[in-house]
Amino acid sequence: MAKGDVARTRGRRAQPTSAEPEFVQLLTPEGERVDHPEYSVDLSDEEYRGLYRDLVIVRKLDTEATALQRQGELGIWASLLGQEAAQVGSGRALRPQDMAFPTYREHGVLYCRGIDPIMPLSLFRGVDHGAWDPNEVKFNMYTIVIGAQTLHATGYAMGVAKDGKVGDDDDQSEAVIAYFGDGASSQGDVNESFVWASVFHAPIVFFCQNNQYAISEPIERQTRVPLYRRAAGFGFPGIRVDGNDVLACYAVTRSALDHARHGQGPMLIEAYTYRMGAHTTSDDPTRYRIASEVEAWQAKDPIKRVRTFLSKQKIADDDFFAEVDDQAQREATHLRERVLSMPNPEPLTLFDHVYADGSPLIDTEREQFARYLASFEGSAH
Amino acid sequence: MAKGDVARTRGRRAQPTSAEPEFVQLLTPEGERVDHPEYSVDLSDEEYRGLYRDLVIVRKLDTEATALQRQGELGIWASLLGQEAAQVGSGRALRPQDMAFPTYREHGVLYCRGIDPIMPLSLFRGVDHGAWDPNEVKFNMYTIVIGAQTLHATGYAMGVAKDGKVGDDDDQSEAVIAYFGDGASSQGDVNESFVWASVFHAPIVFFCQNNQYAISEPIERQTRVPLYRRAAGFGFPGIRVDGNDVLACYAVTRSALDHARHGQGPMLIEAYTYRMGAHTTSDDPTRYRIASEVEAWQAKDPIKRVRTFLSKQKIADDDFFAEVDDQAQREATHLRERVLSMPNPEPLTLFDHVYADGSPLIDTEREQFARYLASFEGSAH
Amino acid sequence: MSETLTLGKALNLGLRRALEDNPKVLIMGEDVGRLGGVFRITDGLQKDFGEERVIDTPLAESGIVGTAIGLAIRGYRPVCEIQFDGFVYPAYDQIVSQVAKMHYRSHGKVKLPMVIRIPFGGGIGAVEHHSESPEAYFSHTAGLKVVSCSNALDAYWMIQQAIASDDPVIFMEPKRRYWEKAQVDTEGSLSSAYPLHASRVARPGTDVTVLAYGPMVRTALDAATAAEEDGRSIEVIDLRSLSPLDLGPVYESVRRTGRCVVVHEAPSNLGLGSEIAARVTEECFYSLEAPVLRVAGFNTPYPAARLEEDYLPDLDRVLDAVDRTFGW
Amino acid sequence: MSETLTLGKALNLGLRRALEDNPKVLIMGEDVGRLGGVFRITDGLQKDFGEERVIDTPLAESGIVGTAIGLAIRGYRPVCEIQFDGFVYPAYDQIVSQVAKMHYRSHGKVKLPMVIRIPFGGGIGAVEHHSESPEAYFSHTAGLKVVSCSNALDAYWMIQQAIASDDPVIFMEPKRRYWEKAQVDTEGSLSSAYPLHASRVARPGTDVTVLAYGPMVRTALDAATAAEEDGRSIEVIDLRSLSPLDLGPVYESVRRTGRCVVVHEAPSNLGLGSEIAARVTEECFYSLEAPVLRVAGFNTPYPAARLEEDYLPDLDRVLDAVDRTFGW
Ligand SMILES: Cc1ncc(C[n+]2csc(CCOP(=O)(O)OP(=O)(O)O)c2C)c(N)n1
Ligand SMILES: Cc1ncc(C[n+]2csc(CCOP(=O)(O)OP(=O)(O)O)c2C)c(N)n1
Ligand SMILES: [Mg+2]
Ligand SMILES: [Mg+2]
Repeated sequence: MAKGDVARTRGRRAQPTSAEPEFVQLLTPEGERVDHPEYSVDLSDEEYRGLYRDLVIVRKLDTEATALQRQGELGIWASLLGQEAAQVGSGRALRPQDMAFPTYREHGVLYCRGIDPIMPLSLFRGVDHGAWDPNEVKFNMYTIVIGAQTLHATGYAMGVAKDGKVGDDDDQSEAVIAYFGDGASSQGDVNESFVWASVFHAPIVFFCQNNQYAISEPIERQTRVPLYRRAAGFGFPGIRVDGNDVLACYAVTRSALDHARHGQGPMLIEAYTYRMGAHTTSDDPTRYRIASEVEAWQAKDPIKRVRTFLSKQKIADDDFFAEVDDQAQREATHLRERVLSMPNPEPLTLFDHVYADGSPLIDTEREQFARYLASFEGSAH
Repeated sequence: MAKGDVARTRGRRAQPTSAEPEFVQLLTPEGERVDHPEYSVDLSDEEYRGLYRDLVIVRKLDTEATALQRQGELGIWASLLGQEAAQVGSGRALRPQDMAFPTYREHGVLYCRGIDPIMPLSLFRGVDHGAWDPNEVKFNMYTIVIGAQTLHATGYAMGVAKDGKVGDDDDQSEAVIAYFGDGASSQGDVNESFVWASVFHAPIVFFCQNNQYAISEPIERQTRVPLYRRAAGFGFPGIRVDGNDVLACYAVTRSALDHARHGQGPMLIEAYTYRMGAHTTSDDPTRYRIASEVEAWQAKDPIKRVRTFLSKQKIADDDFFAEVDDQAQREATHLRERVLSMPNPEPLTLFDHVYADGSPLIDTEREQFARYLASFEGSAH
Repeated sequence: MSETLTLGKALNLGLRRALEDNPKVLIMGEDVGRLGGVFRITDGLQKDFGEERVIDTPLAESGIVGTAIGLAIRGYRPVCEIQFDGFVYPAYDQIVSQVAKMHYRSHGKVKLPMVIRIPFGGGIGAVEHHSESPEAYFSHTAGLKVVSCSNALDAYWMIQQAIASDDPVIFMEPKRRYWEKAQVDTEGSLSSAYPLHASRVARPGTDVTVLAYGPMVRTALDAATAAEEDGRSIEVIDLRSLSPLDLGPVYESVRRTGRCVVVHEAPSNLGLGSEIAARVTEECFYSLEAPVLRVAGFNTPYPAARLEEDYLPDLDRVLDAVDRTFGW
Repeated sequence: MSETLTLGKALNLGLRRALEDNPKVLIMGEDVGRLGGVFRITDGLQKDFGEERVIDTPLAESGIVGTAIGLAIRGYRPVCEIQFDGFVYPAYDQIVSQVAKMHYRSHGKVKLPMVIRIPFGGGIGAVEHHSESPEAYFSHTAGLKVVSCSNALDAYWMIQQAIASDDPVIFMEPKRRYWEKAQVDTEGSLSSAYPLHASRVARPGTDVTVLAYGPMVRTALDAATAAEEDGRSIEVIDLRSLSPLDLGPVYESVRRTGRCVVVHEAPSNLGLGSEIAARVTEECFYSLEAPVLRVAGFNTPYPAARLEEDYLPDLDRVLDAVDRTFGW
């Protein structure tokens, strides 16, 4: 009976999570380098160390932000804990000219773009809604409405093609990456973006971080089959990668981006990972998931495996690891200092930037409110 | 260059239409019965003749409606010309207890449900917006907003499962069929309905009539790959059927509906067909498609092949064909008479049925407007 | 019996009672099941009523409302939760073109007894899209009914009345008041409860009429208390029903006071205050000592959290408007 | 040079000129290319400007607007066509939460110079969803600008001004007036054209002020002509800009006439008439001889075609309201 079925689907994990998922992996949780028929990375020791440095720093900064929220310095924080490899791997795969469209959780990608990690914190502190220039930093503002950014990214990619910026020259031609989550895959907008990207052959990579949850809802509330398979039905390739393997995320994203920039159309990457922390600092995951599940994923930690690999391969020693930890600590402290010293916005600024060409209605309201505020000057208020 | 690509995709037909499409066919355009490994029909001569009768009558009624529009008796008409097999085949596959959610073009399905063909004509005449009871006739009102009904159908199917009406008893258990077009496949709602149907394992069949056009836009404006492949990425089977082959449409739909009613979940059927006429009577297809394309499809006419088959197999003779034509003519004439005698709605009825429990605002407006109209009584107005 | 409840808990109990009273009632939305909703309004309901009746849905609002329509056609009474005000827009097409029109389209043969719950309004220090006041979008839409509760007692009864209604109801919940407590008598029958679509005098007064709904009712009452100290008597009317509006008591009041101020968080431009001002002026033209004034959100997008105190109407802005009605 | 053009043809020429003047201008929508749009407003443009600039899109309005946003971020100036008013709702989320908020969210660092063209209103005998008047949904949304043209001359210039605007503009086209002709001087520069966001006295008068926009301007002018025969002088003001409203000329007029009637097809409840009534009353409180009256669509879903003549405001209903302002 379907009735039973519906109930059962809730208890049971969908195929991908029950069986060992089929995905691209280049570095095992135990830190072993493994080969893959299609994908490989050949990095210098320096580059390997660089990835480790990124992973450690983005986790440290994330932990600092969580602490800042606990201390009341941020209104809310969406932690990337557990998703460092997916973000650093894909973030480092981007070429300077590429454009990224994040959700609200891609702090690691942002860092790898060379952007000052302070940039998004004003949003989480409640000082503004983002207020940065996407074209200047090649990183769109965070988008909170689930899925909406995938259409923006697709349109932007159509523009890249119109500008003739798609072609063989890797330094000139551009690609676009759109981030979204497993939950977002159910939104109409995300599926429409697949239609557009395919029909217009847009130079875009859809990067889905399947962290197994949409707030409290496990992946089987969104799909019965692995998400990467969604792409084929829209006419472009989809692939699943070990989202906790920074090397695999780097290799697959790099190749998908080049595939796109060369004019071969869109690709979907499903980074199979896990949200180790709460959805946001407002969330209480103990209400909907069991500790053993979290522990199982702890064993697949994205940083531990790289450290093991670097040590085993003698690419890095304890001095290096200590130095990285120091740098992470310094950057975290610097971030904290700047958050604490962030000024509150002036009341009248709430009327700014509603329109590019202004509006008499806003002008009147600003003026009236200024007079209103002035009327309290000196008063107890 | 993608730029070129974008342009090229416009000129070139997508794979399915260029290559001979892979689909289920049981009756060739030449009227030959062919076998299919998975699907077969074993109909009595009476049933074969019945399908022919349906095909001829729904085409005749459709032609009559087009004529009525030309004569100003209908505001607009959406012709099913060319899609008779898809509609009769799927319509006859429904069991009495099944529920159908049409677009605005499923006049043939409606007829096969045993519903008086006059039912939707008040909508096209501008007398009402449908005004029938979906549950009474097991056929939802026409939905004009593209794709919206696929979610209604999915929710209804979830209700069927909740009611415990899914199971092995073919006479008791229920299935739902949702009709939509090739253009609708791009709408977020349609893709969301795939997500819901799959996740909740709903007893629903998605029946897409790919008539190659969304008004003026050819299928490659919606997809690069055959539409039936969309389903796999959502976790349920998809299949393409020769939409001009009434036997194949019947066989595949029948089996998909039973598959659903037995609790095996949703299926997508793409009926590969062609819109022989204009999108609606307001449309001028000569602006966007060439005569030779239409002629090529004429050769695949859904009725001609059945007639050839019936004659060859001696299942029907000329008397039968003549008798069917007479019946069609009688029903068309009867339909016309009833359209012409349809009364116009009374002005004050525009205030009826806004709410089930009424509203003082509407009551006041009705009353004021009644007084207003009365004030003209006797006057020239 | 009567107990002290928060507004959120009163909603939870009202939903529970609706689930108990009618097996056709369903609850569906994002995180409403195992988690009990991000505001815990559906806390414990899935545990007690099962996953067939309290449904964690995929993440898509159009899908939530669209499938709820189908369930309603099948004979169910779905209660959809939209997680936050700013996320109702993906469902806007289904709400405006289907939910609102189905009964009219079918000449009354299809009823859609569904409720769409929307925690709305600001004041909780949230990020963008979590503090919107979209009620005017729905009140302007013929075919929908729209209500908003301002206290725990109304919350408990109004949610049950909305579910019992054969019309689709947009149920606006003042999220920043979820934690405010009040005495709630949970005994008695729905039929004997105060009518769903009636406004109510929340505090009688003689000098000026202040209208509010949802989160602003508390603000208006606080203003009335403050005004009293200045010897000014404010009559506060809780509108409760935003579509249809019940303005009879308002006209009666304004004819007495000659002054009227409407308060809401939504931007003033085409907010409910504009419709109310237009109607009150039409009905009480010769009684008005001053034009109906509006205290509302500014006509900007909802600002960042650290600006919302300036953006939102508060006690002082209400009193300022009241003063202006006297200075006219 | 000056030519006689239908409103539809004037839009077509305006779009053509915009495409010529700025290579970043794009046109996108359903059937806008090969077919030239169901109303032929984009007729011939794809043929002359190519498929890279005049784009037949997949059938999904959220996709149209959402990808247009991305194109705008990339530096393009997309002009989206929504085929009919009733089909804009699937794009509502992208319009309200993204188009309207992006400039504010970015502190002005992202401009979205996009236009969303919507043929709106009734009177063409269409089926459901083809005769809606959704303008209030957009005018209530801070961050959007909304305009409506009422004649061919405005159509030609306003569409170009909307495209030239660095703010997103919802461009409401009075579909039933597409075929009405007027003299259009297509010479001259945009900068010298009448301002986009200014209302205009369409016909001077002394006894009563009648406000309208889009399709109802013609109705108001006809009413003025009829009233003249009864010796009553109606001043007709074409609002043109629905957000921001330009009410300066309205206040000036009402202070002279003391009487004001607003006309629109949209339902009266929370239609633009309510905001205008509220503001006019506030600004002209002591000049008004009667409350501002509204002649609008009824608060029902748009009815079947054979009832629309009764539903829609017409000359008689305008005159009836005008009479009532005198009888008050
Ligand atoms: C349209 C919309 N609906 C609901 C929400 C509330 N919400 C915020 S995050 C979230 C879950 C997102 O899950 P997923 O896409 O997997 O991304 P993740 O948070 O796991 O990275 C929800 C429901 C929203 N932001 N937007
Ligand atoms: C949401 C929405 N957008 C646009 C339209 C206008 N429209 C009516 S039919 C149609 C084309 C539909 O094509 P398809 O889905 O292939 O169905 P067909 O008409 O070919 O049977 C369009 C764009 C609509 N009705 N609804
Ligand atoms: Mg997730
Ligand atoms: Mg089609």
